[in-house]
Amino acid sequence: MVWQLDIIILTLVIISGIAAITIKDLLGASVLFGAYSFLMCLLWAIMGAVDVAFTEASVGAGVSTVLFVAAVFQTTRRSKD
Amino acid sequence: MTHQLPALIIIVPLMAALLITALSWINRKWCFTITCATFALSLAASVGVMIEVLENGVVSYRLGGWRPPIGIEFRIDHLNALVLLVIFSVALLNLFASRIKVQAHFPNKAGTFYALSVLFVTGLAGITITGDAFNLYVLLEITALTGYALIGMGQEHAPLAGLNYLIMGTIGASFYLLGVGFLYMMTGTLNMMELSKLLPELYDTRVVMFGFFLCLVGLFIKMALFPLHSWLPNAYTYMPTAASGLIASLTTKVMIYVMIRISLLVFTPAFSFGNAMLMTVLVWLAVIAIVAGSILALAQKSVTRMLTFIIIAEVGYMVGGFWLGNRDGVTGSILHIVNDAAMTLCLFLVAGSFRFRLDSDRFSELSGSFRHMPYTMIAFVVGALSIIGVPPTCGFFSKWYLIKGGLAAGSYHFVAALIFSSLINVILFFRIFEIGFFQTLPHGEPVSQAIPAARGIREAPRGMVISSLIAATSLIILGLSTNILVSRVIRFVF
Amino acid sequence: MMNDLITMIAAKYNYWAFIVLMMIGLYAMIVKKNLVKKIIGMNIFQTSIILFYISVGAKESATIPIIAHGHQEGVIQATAYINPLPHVLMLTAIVVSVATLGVALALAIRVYNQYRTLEEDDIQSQINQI
Amino acid sequence: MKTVAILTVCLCGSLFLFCTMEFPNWGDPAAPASMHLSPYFIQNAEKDAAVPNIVTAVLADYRGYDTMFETAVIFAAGLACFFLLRTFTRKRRNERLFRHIPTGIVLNIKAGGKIPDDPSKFERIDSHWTPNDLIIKTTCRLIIPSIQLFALYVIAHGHHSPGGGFQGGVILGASFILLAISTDLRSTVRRLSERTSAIMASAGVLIYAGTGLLCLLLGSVFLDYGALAPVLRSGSVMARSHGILIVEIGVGLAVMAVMIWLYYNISSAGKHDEGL
Repeated sequence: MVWQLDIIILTLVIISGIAAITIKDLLGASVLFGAYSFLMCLLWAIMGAVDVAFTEASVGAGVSTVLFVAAVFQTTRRSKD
Repeated sequence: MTHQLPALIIIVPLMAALLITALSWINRKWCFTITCATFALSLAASVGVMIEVLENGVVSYRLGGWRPPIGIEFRIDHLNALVLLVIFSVALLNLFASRIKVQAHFPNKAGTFYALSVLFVTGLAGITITGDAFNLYVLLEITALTGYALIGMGQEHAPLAGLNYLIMGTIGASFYLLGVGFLYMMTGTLNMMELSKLLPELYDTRVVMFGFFLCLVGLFIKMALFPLHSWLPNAYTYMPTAASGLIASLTTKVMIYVMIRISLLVFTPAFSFGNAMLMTVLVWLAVIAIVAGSILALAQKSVTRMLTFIIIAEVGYMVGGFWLGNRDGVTGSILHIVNDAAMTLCLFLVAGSFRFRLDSDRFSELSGSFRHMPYTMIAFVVGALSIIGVPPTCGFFSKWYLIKGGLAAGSYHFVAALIFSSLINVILFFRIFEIGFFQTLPHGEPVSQAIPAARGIREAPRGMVISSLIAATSLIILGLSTNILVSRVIRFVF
Repeated sequence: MMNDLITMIAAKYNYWAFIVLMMIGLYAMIVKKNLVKKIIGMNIFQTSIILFYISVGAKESATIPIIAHGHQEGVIQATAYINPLPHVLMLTAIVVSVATLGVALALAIRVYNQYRTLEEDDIQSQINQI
Repeated sequence: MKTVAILTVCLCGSLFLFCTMEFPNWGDPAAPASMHLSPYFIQNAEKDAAVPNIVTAVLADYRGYDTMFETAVIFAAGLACFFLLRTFTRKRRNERLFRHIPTGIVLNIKAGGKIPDDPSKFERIDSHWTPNDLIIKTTCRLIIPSIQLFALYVIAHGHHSPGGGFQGGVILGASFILLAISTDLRSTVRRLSERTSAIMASAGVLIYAGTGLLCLLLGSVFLDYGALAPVLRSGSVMARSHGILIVEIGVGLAVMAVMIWLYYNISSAGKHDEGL
């Protein structure tokens, strides 16, 4: 386990998490959330939780993002905050 | 076969939920019958388990054949068996009352409704009997998810209320999960019995203390203790009447049961009741909950909404009674779980009948209801008397124990709050009685043309009336059998 | 002194990241008025808990919890493999979070169909107007 | 309000921070979590169930009851979405859109107009802009079968490598979602109807719970796959291994069906028309 890599990914995770909740466009927020999930999945792969990483890659970065995008298409992209 | 009973309690409803879903796409007729049979079977199984527990003490069932800390076990003691009985009886009664309402409100989705409510009950029963802290979380989420769906299909602002409940509920469940994680980190096990053996050495560490605290906060959110109650009134007001008896009377009670179980079984009473400051704070919180719930109930203008605030006050009763930390308080609290489930069921069934016949349950609409819906109103009166705490209804006896406990612990503020809320309840319900009994002549019209009759108000359908009357009778029976309950069952809890 | 600090940071930074993520999630759930933002916050909150559990299960100089082939004869050293239990628990937690997400989005779509907006304060003002 | 919320969040965070000081060190092999229960799993998973992937063994066998309810949770989510969103009443519109498949030209037929009578050349669509991109369609047509094959591999090979019923099921479901995105929802629903997916979802969980029940009926306790040995004609260890495979297939089926069901309902808000 390389701690430098770990810290870089942790920072990226936090940045994408903050970005996902601050961006005004909901479609962008969903996509950023997908990126967040994928970075999270990398983090777990680094920590040796391969099964969890696999699940997160397919569920968090895959299906969740699709569901988010689908819901945003059914509602609205605009957001005041 | 008797040793398989605990498993049957869970398997039967789970399989039934799946069957109902599949059948709702093939042949809808059977859904109701299967639901009925399921609840009856599970009720029978839980009666069997209760008898077993009364005879032989704690029943343990190893799932998958693994010994407890490795696998998951069911662990059923007196308290669990009691709560199980309550869950399935309430579910069965509510089912009879809800048949017509389901047909009226969800003509295309009746099967789905039954499947969701069976899953909801499965989750509650699973929470009750599991002996594994993490498994409890999974079942908590099953209950929660099906609950959100049932609430979200209600009228008016139900979707928004459901979404708010979902967000608050997820925070609560996640806090519980985090608390379990803290305990797991310090001990390495998830089994409740083993946790209670390993934890005493670690009681003075911050992490265990904080883990306990997190579990409690999570459960407080789920049970809507006063400052964290904001999701409850809207969710319970707008939810479909077909599900209200089930959700309103069971969710908060089972959460209080979980709190009792975590505090007494995972942690020892010596730890939970050893921290005087924690107990004082929690009793004060309960007092605030009782007072605030009662006062807010006064401000409401419809029966269901008033009942939701009464539920908040009742949660205060149970939490406060438990954290008094003496035998009478805990007994009163557990007795009140049973009694309050029955009372809430009775009153919500009646409110459901009002809404079914009058399309609304605002106080002003209820004028003349005693004349036109006599049997429903009998049930309503009995339920109201029980909430107020008039003997021989069961509400009196649990309040009696709570007050005795409060006096023994020297928590006079708690006793004062109990009496205050009883008085408020008198005002609340007699206001409705007055409207229902005397106001048959609005605007001075002759009796024959009084508004309710002109609107064609008549007694609610048979299923609803019978189940509310059974619920009302159970209040008196529970009251008269308090002694048996306390001496045969609750005595063993604490 | 300096060394102590570095070892402490090395031993705890994962837990700190978990706290930061949890705070982000909680903040989004409490403060944000947009319902989809709240749901995103809820998911971040849940993943932060998963991060916590996985960090609890981590073990230095150990490999992933799949028994290497050819290991069958010898004794399996528990220290050689990462603790699998938190992974199992978190698989369940991920499933629960996607299930919650589905229901939450369904409710959000219903809310939008009813009020034509996803902002909580706009909805509140609509409710108050009636 | 905002400041109060920020203060609460910060208070919560600092409480946690205060607690982390007493946490066992990260990655410490002697931490209680690694010392107490997990050595048993690591040392015995292969002996007990002949499954080298310890996570699979714990998931489907030692804590199989948890996983059964995990599948039930996902099933409940599908059911809940259907219950909340599905609308059966269609809005009557006085215009209908048909696309001429070979050319991609959209015909807008007003009320009373003649509907094109050759169904092989025309397809019904719901909005003027319904995606019909040849490149995307062809690519997805090529990719989807390989995705599905990979998903089946993931389900079947969960004993030896990361993966298992849940991951494989999600990937299978994702392949159908990809089909729905690349063409449109209507044609996907024609291939895999809602009824099929609902029945498949309950059948998946039923396989899991039914396996458990079978063990109970064969004289052991619920979910004790060892009891399946006489039925599967193998030793009790191999019976556990096969039992795990059976329940993983159930999980995969249920999860796939629910993912598709969720997507159908969310992407069309319960109307099941053109979708995304």
